[in-house]
Amino acid sequence: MESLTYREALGRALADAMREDESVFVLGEEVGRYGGAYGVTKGLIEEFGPERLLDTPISEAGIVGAAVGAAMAGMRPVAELMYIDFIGMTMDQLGNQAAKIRYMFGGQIGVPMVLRTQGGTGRSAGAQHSQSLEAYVMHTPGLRLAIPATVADAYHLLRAALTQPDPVVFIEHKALYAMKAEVDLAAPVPDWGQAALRREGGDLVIVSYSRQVHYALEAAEALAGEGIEAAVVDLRTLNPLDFETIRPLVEAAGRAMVVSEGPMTAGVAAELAARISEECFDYLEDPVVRVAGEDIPISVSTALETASVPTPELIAATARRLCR
Amino acid sequence: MESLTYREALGRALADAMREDESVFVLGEEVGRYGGAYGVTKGLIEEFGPERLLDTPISEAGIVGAAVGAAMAGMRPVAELMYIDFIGMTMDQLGNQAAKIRYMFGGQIGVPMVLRTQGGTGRSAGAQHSQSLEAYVMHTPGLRLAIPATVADAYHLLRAALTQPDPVVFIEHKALYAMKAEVDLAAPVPDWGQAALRREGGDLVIVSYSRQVHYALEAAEALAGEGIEAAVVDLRTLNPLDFETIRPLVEAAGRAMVVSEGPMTAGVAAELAARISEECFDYLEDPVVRVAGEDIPISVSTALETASVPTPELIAATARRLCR
Amino acid sequence: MTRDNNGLGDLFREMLRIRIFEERVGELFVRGESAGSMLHLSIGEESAAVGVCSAMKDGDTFTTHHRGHGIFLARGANPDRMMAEIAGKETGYCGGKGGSMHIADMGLGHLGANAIVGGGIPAVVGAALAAKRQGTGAISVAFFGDGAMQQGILYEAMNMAALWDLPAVFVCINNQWGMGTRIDQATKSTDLHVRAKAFGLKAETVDGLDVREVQGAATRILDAARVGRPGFLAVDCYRFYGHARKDKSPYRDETEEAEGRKRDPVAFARAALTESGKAEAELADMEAAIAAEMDASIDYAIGSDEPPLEAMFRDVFAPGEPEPEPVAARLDRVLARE
Amino acid sequence: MTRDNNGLGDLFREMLRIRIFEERVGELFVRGESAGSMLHLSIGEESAAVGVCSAMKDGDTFTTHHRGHGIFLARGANPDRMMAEIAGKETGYCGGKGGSMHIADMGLGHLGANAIVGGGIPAVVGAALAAKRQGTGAISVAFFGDGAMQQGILYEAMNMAALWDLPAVFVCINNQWGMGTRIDQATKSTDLHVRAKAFGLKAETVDGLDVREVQGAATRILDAARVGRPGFLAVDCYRFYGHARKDKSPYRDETEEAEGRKRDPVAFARAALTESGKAEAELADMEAAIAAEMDASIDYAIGSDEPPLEAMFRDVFAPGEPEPEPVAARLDRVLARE
Ligand SMILES: Cc1ncc(C[n+]2csc(CCOP(=O)(O)OP(=O)(O)O)c2C)c(N)n1
Ligand SMILES: Cc1ncc(C[n+]2csc(CCOP(=O)(O)OP(=O)(O)O)c2C)c(N)n1
Ligand SMILES: [Mg+2]
Ligand SMILES: [Mg+2]
Repeated sequence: MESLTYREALGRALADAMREDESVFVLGEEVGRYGGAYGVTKGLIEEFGPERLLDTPISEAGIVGAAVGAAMAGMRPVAELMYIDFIGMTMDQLGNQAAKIRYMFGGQIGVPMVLRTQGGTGRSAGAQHSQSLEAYVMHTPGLRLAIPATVADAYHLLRAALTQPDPVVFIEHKALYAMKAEVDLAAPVPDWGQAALRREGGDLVIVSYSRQVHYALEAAEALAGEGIEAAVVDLRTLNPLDFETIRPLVEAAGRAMVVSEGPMTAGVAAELAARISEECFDYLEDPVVRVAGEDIPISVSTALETASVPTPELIAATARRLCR
Repeated sequence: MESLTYREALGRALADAMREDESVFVLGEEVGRYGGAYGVTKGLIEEFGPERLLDTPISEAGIVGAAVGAAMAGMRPVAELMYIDFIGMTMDQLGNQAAKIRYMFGGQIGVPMVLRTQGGTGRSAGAQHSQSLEAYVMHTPGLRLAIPATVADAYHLLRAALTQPDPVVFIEHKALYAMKAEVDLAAPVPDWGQAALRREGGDLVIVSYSRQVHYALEAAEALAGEGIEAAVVDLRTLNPLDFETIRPLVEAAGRAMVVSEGPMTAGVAAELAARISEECFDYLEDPVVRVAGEDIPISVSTALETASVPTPELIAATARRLCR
Repeated sequence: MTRDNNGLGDLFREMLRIRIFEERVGELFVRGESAGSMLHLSIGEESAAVGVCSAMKDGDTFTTHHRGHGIFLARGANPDRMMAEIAGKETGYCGGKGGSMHIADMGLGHLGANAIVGGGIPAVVGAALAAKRQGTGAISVAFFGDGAMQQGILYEAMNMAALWDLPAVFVCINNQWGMGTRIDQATKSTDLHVRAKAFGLKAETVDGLDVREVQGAATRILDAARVGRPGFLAVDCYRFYGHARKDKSPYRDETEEAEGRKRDPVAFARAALTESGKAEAELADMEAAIAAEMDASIDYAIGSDEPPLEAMFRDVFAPGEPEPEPVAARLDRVLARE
Repeated sequence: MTRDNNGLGDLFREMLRIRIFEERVGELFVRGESAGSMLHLSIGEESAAVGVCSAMKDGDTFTTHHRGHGIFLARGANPDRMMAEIAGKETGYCGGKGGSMHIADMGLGHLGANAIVGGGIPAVVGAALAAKRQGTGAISVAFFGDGAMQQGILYEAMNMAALWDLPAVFVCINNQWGMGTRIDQATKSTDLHVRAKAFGLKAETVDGLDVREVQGAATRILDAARVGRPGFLAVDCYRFYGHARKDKSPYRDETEEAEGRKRDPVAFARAALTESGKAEAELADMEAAIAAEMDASIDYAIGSDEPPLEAMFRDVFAPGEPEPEPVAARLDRVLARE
């Protein structure tokens, strides 16, 4: 067992992968000398040098495009997008190139790249540095999507992402970097594409991912004191989506809530709610409830920022009303 | 009554708006001398000149950014994105700038621009020229989204879009341009943000938009011959979303199907299905069914292209099984 | 504030206001009263802001980047409302929604600061197009850092400005660093104005040490833009402190930093004024007055309220338009079934 | 096909193959056998394809744009498999999924054509980076049109290539038009290589009339790239016909078009060969042989099958990986409830 932060676990995953596989390299803004805007790659340049921790100009589209080309030419690039909010500049390279190359070219070649980025609220960083844009990625055929909630997953999902034959968007949460946990990096982990049941409970199934898993667990603790037992599923990857873990739980409980920090409309919560509603229809006693981010930009004001996304209190209060 | 194509109705809307409002102008690739890649602006440059039909370089991000600035400075730009597939290059200007400016700046100013574009399959145009990406827009707070299915709406929705105080993405369907209809442009039209009930029917409610409305109507015709009466709702705008038209119909019928050409996962169909499932839960006899585009890129092969998105046959077959 | 910019005294006062304001922003952060820590101080870059803005006129519009406090002040911003915005307060320019990186004021032609490197650049193309069509005689100026020279959108915007002979100007404040990346680590072509020239713009690079030089170059470039010849100006200066408030620039060489800080446009102007006979007492008075003004802005910010929660759903769309439905309202309805 | 490119005869033969292939593509469309009408013929641009490709070596990689048939042929593509792909058939290079605008072949280093103007450009930065790291000695070449000179991504890519001394080359095939927009209607700076120079690349413009000139310039630029000095080459030529198969270029001046078509690199090379003593009969034989080869490619394409429907869900992800679930399968499950 080791005590690591989410940030450290990510850095360790990159280091271990680079040690094992010469073709792995990291590129992005401030990934080298600076050590990453959130410190994930701190210290790596000392061991791996500036070629494998490649500092780039501020050229997001170019960075992703370069990663695509490098991946096609036999490397395993890990491109870093400093904030997922900048994905708008890269969506052509990501959605029209990386995601479609294998298909358009009839399966001749894949694009085994990882795009590491981070999202979410929590730093009063304002409307262009606080978004949760995973739905854009989930909606794009051809992209895998991993989104770790725990320290162990920060490590294991990133290692797994680095073995995928297809492009993986890997979304960290800025509010989790300092989270610390005791982890056994050698312990068996769920397979890539398999959700983790973080808490059992027969009254309600809460399906979530990333930071909201912790909020859901916090809510579930509070609910347990009131006699409501909520299961909490951490999806870990949104593509592939592990519905087979969700199904039996919902069928048994008859109630489900999905929790996502991203804006509600046409987002990940919509997909999960639609999926559960259609697949578990005959077992549902109540509608599947969506607790998600508001359909508004995020304010820099801490008060408004906090109120713009789900909180443990909102999750618990909603669960109470649902299970009443 | 006049007989117009969808293409002509769009051009007419632009011309009428430009005649009435000096601040309206069109900018985009090939909108002037060429008359638009799909001919929508054909002939307009003769009346309005090259300043109001402004041909631009191939600079999608710059075009949208210029429209943002022009809108803030008191103009009403209609920017054209030749294919919605190119939205990936503009998502920063669209999603981080146009969509958020009013909010970030505390309501000081809006961005009254229209981004006209077109999407969808039907021309064997391949993976980067055939997409239905409306979900990206619908998921972005701050953007309005109009998506006309009929010739009359091609005119009226575009006119209405040009009076909105906020950015509107206006998505045409490439397979509808040649569609002709008798229209009375002066007849009363549903308000902006109001859906249209295109067909009544008590057994099933089909909720759709754009070209799929026609497919749904075609399916409904076939079903009627078999004793199944399906209502068909044309949403017209996805933001605002008119749920109040849908609700009573679904409550009465007890069954709903949503039909969208966009990829199923985390798309518009997911939002609609989730919404109906949660809001009409107690009235539903069957799960809300999603008939949507496959989660795959679109092939240039006509056979694969056609099979990648819903067809009238699939809609009808699904309805039959649902209502059996 | 008088907008008489002919004399160095005025230019100096403007620069000093920026310097002291930025110091107070740092203080706001230290006191835990700023909204977050993403505060980018423009200390060392005052001549760029003041020199260029002194060549601007009423009615001109502009966009800025994440390090734009100084530019906005030089265009006449009210420090109270700026500081309140930086604190995320209701009385700020944007009601506390925007913050340091999204300050704007339509009255002063400020079309907005931007947290996206390069994000605010193309808007000036549209604003200049509008000015040209409307015949207002105004120009539109985009301010950005050297880091944005590597963003493709800049070239799309410059190309359009040149193509359409727009009254647009692109001002690159080259403080030599973009976060931990020195300009020569971001590009081989550090002679920045050459790129703009290649796109057909009237382009210069000017040393930011002497604000009068900046004013001169800016006047040449902006005046040309006013008659339809778009321009580009790079102002060479140095980022005195860290990238954002928490950064201590460990990646920078100490001697380089020491040398860089010697290139202080405020100190240079002060020395020039003293040399030309300005009394020390007069300068000290000016400093004291500005310090008092800026201290007051901190008090104003701290004394102001957070925006009310009801403000949250406002301004997504225009007043009176259908608003996004709050999650709580949806939940109320969905959970209302018995 | 011999890859001996020293003599004009070989260069001519390559150009002629492109010319005749493109004519056959037009025929495929007219016969209603192409997949769609988005067919962009490179007639008039043969010297760019052949001249540059003759300076490339085995192992080099490249990306092309929507008008890339000629380039691919010049790099050794099989016309049968190309034509089949253009017809959307299973036997095509991409199994009928890609089509004219998305043809690729890893064996020949073709990292893909692109339907996004500028979309394929930055991939060569990555491919060149890989080649440099792997020490293969290969270069990577991006081919694109003059329209792409106005896409920001080009400048991001060129800047990175220069910064990292990559074996990358950017080739702009300047056929004077981007759809209905003449180059001077898209930019004020029509001297295209100047822009690349401003980013630190070795850059030239060459007239495409004489393929030997193109070959010479390409050799200079590509050889420099091979030793770490990235380059840019603009090849001036003329788009003989419409933008895509259906376009008749009504926006072009007839005299301009007539003049443009006089700048025919195939005719020019033919005349030069004749002048230097090549027998007419020999040339006619060559033409006949190529015509037969290209006719056969049409037959091959038409005789091939459409991809089977099962192919639809393949290749979204790698074989053996979890595939997207077909809508029909989902519906089957959801509707299976009794
Ligand atoms: C599109 C985008 N990429 C990256 C960032 C993160 N970032 C913020 S400021 C900055 C450095 C900018 O350098 P420069 O343009 O020189 O401005 P300076 O900070 O020196 O004023 C970076 C990388 C961002 N905000 N937006
Ligand atoms: C990003 C993008 N914008 C617009 C288009 C539509 N389009 C296809 S080709 C073309 C003109 C391209 O001109 P140029 O680059 O000169 O290439 P050419 O067609 O002359 O070979 C345009 C505008 C596109 N395919 N992709
Ligand atoms: Mg800088
Ligand atoms: Mg061209």
